[in-house]
Amino acid sequence: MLEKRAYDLFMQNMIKGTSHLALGQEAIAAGFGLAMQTGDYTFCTYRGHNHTLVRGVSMTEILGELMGNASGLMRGKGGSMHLTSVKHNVMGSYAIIGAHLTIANGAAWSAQYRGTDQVAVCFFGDGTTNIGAFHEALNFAVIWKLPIVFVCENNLYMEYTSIYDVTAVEHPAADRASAYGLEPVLIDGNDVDVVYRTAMRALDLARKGGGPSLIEAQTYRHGGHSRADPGKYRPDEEVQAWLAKDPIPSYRQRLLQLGIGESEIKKIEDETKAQVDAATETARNAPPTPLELAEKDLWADGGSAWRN
Amino acid sequence: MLEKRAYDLFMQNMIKGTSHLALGQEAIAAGFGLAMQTGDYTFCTYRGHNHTLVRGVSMTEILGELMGNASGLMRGKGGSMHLTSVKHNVMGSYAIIGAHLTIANGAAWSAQYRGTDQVAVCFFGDGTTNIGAFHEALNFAVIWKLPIVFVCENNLYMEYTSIYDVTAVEHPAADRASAYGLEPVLIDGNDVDVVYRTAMRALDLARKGGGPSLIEAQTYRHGGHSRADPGKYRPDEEVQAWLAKDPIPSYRQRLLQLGIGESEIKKIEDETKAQVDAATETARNAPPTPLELAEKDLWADGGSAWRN
Amino acid sequence: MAQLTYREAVAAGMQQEMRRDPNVVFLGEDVAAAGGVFKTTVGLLEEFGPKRVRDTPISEQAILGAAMGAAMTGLRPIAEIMFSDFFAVCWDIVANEIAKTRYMTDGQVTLPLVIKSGNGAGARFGAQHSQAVENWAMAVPGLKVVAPAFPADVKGLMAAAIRDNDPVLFFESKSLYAVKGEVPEGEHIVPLGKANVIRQGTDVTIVALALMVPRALKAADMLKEQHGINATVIDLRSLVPLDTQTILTEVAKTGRLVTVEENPRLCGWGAEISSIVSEELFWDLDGPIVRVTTPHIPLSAANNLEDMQLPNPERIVASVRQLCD
Amino acid sequence: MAQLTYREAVAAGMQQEMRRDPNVVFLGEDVAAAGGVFKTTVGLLEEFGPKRVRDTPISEQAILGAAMGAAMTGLRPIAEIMFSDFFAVCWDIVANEIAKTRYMTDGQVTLPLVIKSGNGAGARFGAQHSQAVENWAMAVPGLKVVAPAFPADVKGLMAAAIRDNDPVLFFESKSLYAVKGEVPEGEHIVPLGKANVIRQGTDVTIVALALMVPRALKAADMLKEQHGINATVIDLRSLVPLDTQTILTEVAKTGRLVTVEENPRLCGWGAEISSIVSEELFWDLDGPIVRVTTPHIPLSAANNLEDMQLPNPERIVASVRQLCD
Ligand SMILES: Cc1ncc(C[n+]2csc(CCOP(=O)(O)OP(=O)(O)O)c2C)c(N)n1
Ligand SMILES: Cc1ncc(C[n+]2csc(CCOP(=O)(O)OP(=O)(O)O)c2C)c(N)n1
Ligand SMILES: [Mg+2]
Ligand SMILES: [Mg+2]
Repeated sequence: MLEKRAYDLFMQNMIKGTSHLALGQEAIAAGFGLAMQTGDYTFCTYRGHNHTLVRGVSMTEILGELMGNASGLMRGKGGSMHLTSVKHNVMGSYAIIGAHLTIANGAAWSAQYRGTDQVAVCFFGDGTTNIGAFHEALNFAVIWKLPIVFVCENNLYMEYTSIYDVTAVEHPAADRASAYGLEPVLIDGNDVDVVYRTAMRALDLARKGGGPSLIEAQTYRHGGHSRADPGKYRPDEEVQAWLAKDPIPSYRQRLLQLGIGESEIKKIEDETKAQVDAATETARNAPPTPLELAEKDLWADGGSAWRN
Repeated sequence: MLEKRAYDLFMQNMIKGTSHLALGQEAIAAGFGLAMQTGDYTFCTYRGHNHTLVRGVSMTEILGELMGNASGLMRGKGGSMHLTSVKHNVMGSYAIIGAHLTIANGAAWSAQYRGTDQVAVCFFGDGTTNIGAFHEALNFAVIWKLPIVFVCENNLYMEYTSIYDVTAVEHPAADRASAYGLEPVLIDGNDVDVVYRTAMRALDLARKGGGPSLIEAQTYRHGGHSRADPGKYRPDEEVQAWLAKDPIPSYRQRLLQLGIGESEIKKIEDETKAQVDAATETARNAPPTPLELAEKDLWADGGSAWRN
Repeated sequence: MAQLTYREAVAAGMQQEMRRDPNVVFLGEDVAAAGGVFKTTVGLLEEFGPKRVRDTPISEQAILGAAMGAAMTGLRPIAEIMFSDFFAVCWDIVANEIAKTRYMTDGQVTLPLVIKSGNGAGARFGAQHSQAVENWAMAVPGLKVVAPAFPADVKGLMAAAIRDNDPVLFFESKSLYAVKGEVPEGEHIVPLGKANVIRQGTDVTIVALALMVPRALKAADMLKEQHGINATVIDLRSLVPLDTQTILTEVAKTGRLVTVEENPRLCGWGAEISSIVSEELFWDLDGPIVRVTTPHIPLSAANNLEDMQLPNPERIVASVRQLCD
Repeated sequence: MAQLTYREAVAAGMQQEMRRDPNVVFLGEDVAAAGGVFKTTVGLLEEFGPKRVRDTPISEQAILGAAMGAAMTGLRPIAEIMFSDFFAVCWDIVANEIAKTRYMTDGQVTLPLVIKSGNGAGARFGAQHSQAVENWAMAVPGLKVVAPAFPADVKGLMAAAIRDNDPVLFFESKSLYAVKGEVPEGEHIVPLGKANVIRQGTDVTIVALALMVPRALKAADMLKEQHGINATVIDLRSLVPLDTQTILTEVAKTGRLVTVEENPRLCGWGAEISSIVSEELFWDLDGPIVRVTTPHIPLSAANNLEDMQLPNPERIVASVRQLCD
């Protein structure tokens, strides 16, 4: 199990090439990925590559989608911000701030209605706590007692603006829990073990009919907001301090302390690297998306006709 | 001053005829109306007849707008839900839940920017606390430290649904104040003196640069939500209990206790009734809105042309 | 056949499908205990219980988000947006999420859901509670758009919308709620995307939707009686899918087209149809295509102003006469 | 004249007006310290200070509400909605509040405000970050709508929009941000509502907007060189007010009209113009009016799909040739 966790972590570190990376935030995806059951639903954001990967989606499909070719999860029709794999219950990555919190409620409602023990887990950023949909979704989930876990990955910034400059409270999610009758949960999002234990508790509560949780996991993105952003607006000391808390080397350290041999870890790292290389190669060599796909699958009949 | 207050109260009780009445909620408008200064801005809802009246708008213009004729405040172009009188700083009555909280922020921002000591006061209902715009507006007001007072008139119901059934906390506004770093303020909205004192404090704070307040005033609407609604979904005992707390007779009682003579009160009542009768008569006999107005004043040039 | 009001037909269509499929659920503001502020869903809570018929807070984004997420995961939700003007507070969920998700996911996600809403003018509610916004929906790829004019179509199209595997926006004409009509009693389905030629003429084709249909019919009667002009009247019923075949066939016969829209002038569905016909039937037209619309201004609350703003039979007659002269 | 990029011209227009009028203020997400995610407002914070140029939370409704309230009470705010797709999360403030309030209040309220937004496709951002939504705005009475294609017009129309006493939605074409052009250096104003005939031809009139303008020009060159067809090209610049005079005058000369829209097909501005021309110039047309649009589907992220979906010079050429044959 520990190995699996480390494995997840490492894999995530390896996604390269584009868009909204979550380098530095891997522990949250890893901890939750491990805690979630197969039937649970993932809803995440454009910064959702990790969350998609930990549910079992192949690296090739993820990279293929980032590259926008036929090997992609959605064969390039969605793009990096919309990774979705229904067969893994990754019900989507959403690019308009806030919307997916309300949509995740719907999946949780459906699970509740159908009487399954599925839980919906919904990841979002600190900046998202200031948009209206956040508020509506939280209130709604609580009054319907939905099996859902809201996870705020507080990486201290919206795009280029510090969350402190635009938020009326210090902890954008935790300090608002009480507005929905929820307990505040504030955790170290860089400690995969802490994340895992917190996730287990919240999932368990939801599964047993205890309703929603709102978790604020403190973390940091090592890079800029997106490919276009060098992240220069952040003070150097801040960046350095957080780099020192990088979850991946820390967890490597912990594994060593726990007696997992250097060679074993090295082996996983090498295997992962090899997998990433292979996936990159496969995705890179995939054919372009067939042009006819542009007109396909707007409707459930497979087509896109708006007239007869 | 007391007389003026009583006067306001009575006047409000007299508006008859249509739409979203605030019978039972008069103390809030009266208390605030008295506490506000001439330059302060009022933003209210479709249930805003009282709030409009207390700022000095004439009864004829209000009734005329409800009737939709040339004597109306907006000569029938807006209707009962949109009473606006810029010259009284009644910056509008808004009919889409939540929007005006964000707009009121803008007026407060403008006052702050222009360096006046104006305050914006924004009235809304309990049901409004569950829509996204509420959340965005509160957070925004706090981080910009705007001179604004948000007043939630908690009358226990949205349209036909109890606020308790749809809200994650007991006090829909007060229990959420902390989510914006604000103090919870929960008051008896049927006691005009309490309202007045609370209003004075909040206005004063805002005027001095201390930023926003969020006040929850507990009250009840005696009738249904709108003309179409007999209000049958409410338990009889509840209605009776609140009728017993009607702010108007209670305040009459208090005035008597304070030594204001019955005859003096009676005089005000009679005068008010006479005024209402006169205004009703005037409004009723006003000519219809000229048809050419339909094509006027979409644009600042007075016209509505979209093409040359 | 039963005589039902338009509003009763809404409930009848929902009831028919809720009986048939336990995965059909319904949510909205004041829809359950109160039966809807327009009383279109009276009796559903009583029959189907509080698990399937649910009141919500005033949280339109949460309502439609819940409908979407439920539709993605096996349910067939119906959501109510009380007045269609309120689509503006949740347009993101409609236009960016519901409309695009199937396409963006390469068909992985199916969204069998219906959003019903009270639409349009005539009740003196003023500019924020009277809009006809079916053209907003038509402008967004990925939404089916329905707007019936008659109780029978209300029931049948509602049922078809619920059975459809795509998101359908179902616009109910507020001003027609009280209108009665014959409605088939047993299972009744009216397929989406079929326009209805409700009057066959020879001189001009009038295309109308929802509240404009009875007005177009009235105008056709007046044209016949007073001016000897024989009009075909098409009730579009669906904007997406759009039954261009029926439109093109009928216009080809009469050589003249007048569209009658309730929405404000610019970028209405009438413009779309005008452009289709002018592109595809150019050589068959005997005269310009004329659009009758609400002018491009918000709606007033005052009776006389609102009445003047909306297209009415007189204005339709005048437009047709000008065209046919 | 200076050589400026389209994005620099945005800042230049704002700067010109902010220097002139201290009541012009600016707010939006990441617009101040960062100079905007598209770098269209670099330098404004430095010049005008944090009281006039303000970063906001991710709260689009609060942003536009603040702009509206400020405009009602004496300021002239400019608000940024980062990607125009996000209008969907604040459409209520735009369509129900800003657009209607002057009218509903019988002219009591004046709303001199500008909402600027990055609009349109071509950057592989996918369906939720690539929409051209100027037709959404055009469909709502009470909004002026501007979408420039050239840096000089960006500066001049931005200035005019800020001086205008009505709400103006200012659509910036994301795919044009890097394009350079000559921009007048001193005070520069381009009036709203004036289309620009940027190429005069004899055979066909092509009407285009924003990103479609350079493509229409390219098509016109190809038509001339390869097929001897001489096209007039009109850059609309404003959708509201719409310069129908220029359109009608030019189409009357050529007898043929092709519109080129970036928005998805249904209910685009092209349909509106088609309907106007087919109604008012019916007897002058030598052939059907043809619309070139993005098909009525969401935009894909993959390069090859997105490129195919958007109208390009080749498709414009093909449409014109078919029409002129
Ligand atoms: C409604 C909306 N507004 C603005 C944006 C642009 N935007 C994309 S990501 C982002 C920052 C989000 O910050 P946060 O929620 O903290 O997530 P993070 O990117 O830090 O993971 C913004 C403003 C958007 N996508 N949607
Ligand atoms: C966005 C939106 N959703 C729904 C409505 C319909 N509506 C009008 S009033 C109302 C109830 C509002 O309740 P509350 O805020 O408590 O105010 P009250 O009417 O009790 O004064 C509702 C749901 C609306 N106007 N706007
Ligand atoms: Mg963040
Ligand atoms: Mg209430």
